[in-house]
Amino acid sequence: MPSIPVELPIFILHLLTALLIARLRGLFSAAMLTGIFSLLSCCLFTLMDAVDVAFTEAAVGAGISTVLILGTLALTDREERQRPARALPFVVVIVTGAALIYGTFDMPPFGAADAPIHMHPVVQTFVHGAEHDFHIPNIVTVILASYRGYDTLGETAVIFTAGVGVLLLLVEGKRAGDPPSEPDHGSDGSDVPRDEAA
Amino acid sequence: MIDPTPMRMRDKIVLRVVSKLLIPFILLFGLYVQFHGDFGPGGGFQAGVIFAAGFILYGLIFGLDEVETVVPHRFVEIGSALGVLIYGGVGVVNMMLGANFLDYSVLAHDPAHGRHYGILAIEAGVGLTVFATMMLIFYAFADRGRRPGGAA
Amino acid sequence: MFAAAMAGILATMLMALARASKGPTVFDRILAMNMFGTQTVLVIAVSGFMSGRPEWLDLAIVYGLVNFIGTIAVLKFAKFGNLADDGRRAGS
Amino acid sequence: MTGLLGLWHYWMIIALMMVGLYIVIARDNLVKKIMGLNIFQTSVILFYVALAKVEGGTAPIIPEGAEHVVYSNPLPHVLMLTAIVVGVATTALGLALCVRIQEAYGSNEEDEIVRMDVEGLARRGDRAESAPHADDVPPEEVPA
Amino acid sequence: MSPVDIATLVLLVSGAAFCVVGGVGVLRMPDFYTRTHAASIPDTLGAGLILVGLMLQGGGWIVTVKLVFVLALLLLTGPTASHALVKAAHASGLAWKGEDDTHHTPLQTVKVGGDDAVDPG
Repeated sequence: MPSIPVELPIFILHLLTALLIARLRGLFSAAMLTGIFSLLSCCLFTLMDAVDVAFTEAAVGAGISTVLILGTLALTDREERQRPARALPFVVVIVTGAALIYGTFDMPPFGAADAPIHMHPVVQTFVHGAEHDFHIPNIVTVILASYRGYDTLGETAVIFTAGVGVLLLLVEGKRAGDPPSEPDHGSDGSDVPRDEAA
Repeated sequence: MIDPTPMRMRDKIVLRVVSKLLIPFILLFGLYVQFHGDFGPGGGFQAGVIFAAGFILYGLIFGLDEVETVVPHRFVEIGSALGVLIYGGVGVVNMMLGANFLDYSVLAHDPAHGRHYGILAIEAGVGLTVFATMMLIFYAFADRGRRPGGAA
Repeated sequence: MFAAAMAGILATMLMALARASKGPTVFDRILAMNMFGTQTVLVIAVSGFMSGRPEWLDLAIVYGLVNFIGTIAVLKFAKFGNLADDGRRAGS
Repeated sequence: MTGLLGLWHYWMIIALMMVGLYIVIARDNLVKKIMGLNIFQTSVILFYVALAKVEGGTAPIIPEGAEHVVYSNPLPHVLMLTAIVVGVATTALGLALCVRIQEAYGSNEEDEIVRMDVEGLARRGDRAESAPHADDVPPEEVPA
Repeated sequence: MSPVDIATLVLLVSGAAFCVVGGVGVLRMPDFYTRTHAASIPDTLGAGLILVGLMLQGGGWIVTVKLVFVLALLLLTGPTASHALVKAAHASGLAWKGEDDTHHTPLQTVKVGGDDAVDPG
């Protein structure tokens, strides 16, 4: 298995980063570590041949996610309260993990070409179709946009809905057509005029 | 909190020059990812996020007001809906041309070309929605952060 | 030869992570995060050559860009406490 | 038992998932919980991608002039690609909820919020002791 | 082994060595500013050597062009980020080792202790 020497250390680093996120009380540091975490998962995706997924995770996880968490921290508490460690979560986590690992014993080994997931004829249909019906090299794009087009339409709608949800939750009392004088700094005497750029 | 910091982000000349140099390339790279998604890794989802990241960098360095003049709130709000509309609209056009919903083969004389055009069109819709939604979310968080009393 | 480079890069990543864990100040963590991002770019570039299909260096470019944006965002937050503008209008 | 050792990728992923689960169930801070959910989500995505890997296969992008190339399964990649973007959108929604909760309660710690809710309910109960269906009144926001 | 391969080997190994040196520096240096100094070695020299080594291996002109882009990006953003970071740290009143930290005026807005501390100790 030539893939072990590369993936194992990255998995270990990944796990260490996750533990570090769990341990840190300061949310700002934890937010930075989520950036590292996401970069490491991109590495793993690339090593497991999922370049498109890695591409998305790199753009989304390390960039936008970090910015969003920081934007939230600007508006909320930046430090967790200190609390005594409780035993019950540990027990729950260990029992669940043991059950899941026991469940993997029935799985085919990693990378087996005859695993059930690769045996389904639909995969061959997609790969063959991308080559002969579409003449598009990127099979993932073909499946995303055409074979599973309904799914992607739904996902796009979900993104739009989430955006509307954020809009409803965070932006209030201002409509898109309003003049740019927000009510925020109308009465505020300490305000800086807009054309301060010079 | 503390009194205002004397040095603002945009006063840092190195940061300003480098990001001005970088941002056009980020946007160009976003377009490359959008339209090269058929041949390499990439597509609408990634391109939208990269585009948004470019504008977010601009907003981080030059301030929220500046980026709001470049990408107005209104554009972002309309754009995030328009992308979904483009996606669904391509499907409806296919139905009008006599094929199934989202079956692009009727968009051109050669079915393979029609499928290619269809994929490009819906990727554009996806990219627009993702870009606009990411900007919308960034605006929502950052805008609330600068309200007096909004910060904790 | 790629394996040797990869080993060095991974060792550097581990040390950067240790620095991010130790701190002690927030700037040390930002420094470690930035360095970690650069090493990730190198891992992607080298692993592309290791697997024999080096044409996906687009990924490495995205990593570089995103790492820079992340560092700037973190820095701005550390300095001003918000992401909106230059802290002039933040709650006083 | 080389068959079992071939599963270590999955075990690593499960360990990762458990770290995420621990953060979600053991921590009280809501933003931290969302970070835990992110870790959990990443581990699920990793699991799918690990399922798709074929030993000796290559990424599902057809190289020029390819004949008989083994590709990793592209279907889980498609599912996970959209899941990531949807995940960040829903994360943003969760974070927006955190912001509103902080503004309403002045705290982002779950146990404090629950305590305030219970106290608010109790106060309401005292005030409207004689009124029927006092419990049906939704808890109003309690000033910090 | 062709001469190109040998050149690649030398470049990759020396680049990785510089990365490791930078990593050790980041881990072992006594205070933040010296650590910044160490951290810029892998960002520029280490990454540069490794990427040039990969360029020699080739794989088509497009790969080489992309590697040049990656290198240019790293050379542009790495020092910029370091510069901004040090400026921010200095403006927030972070003392270097040996400086008596009585006269500097902290300006930071993030004032928390613990993991997010701006001042050590």
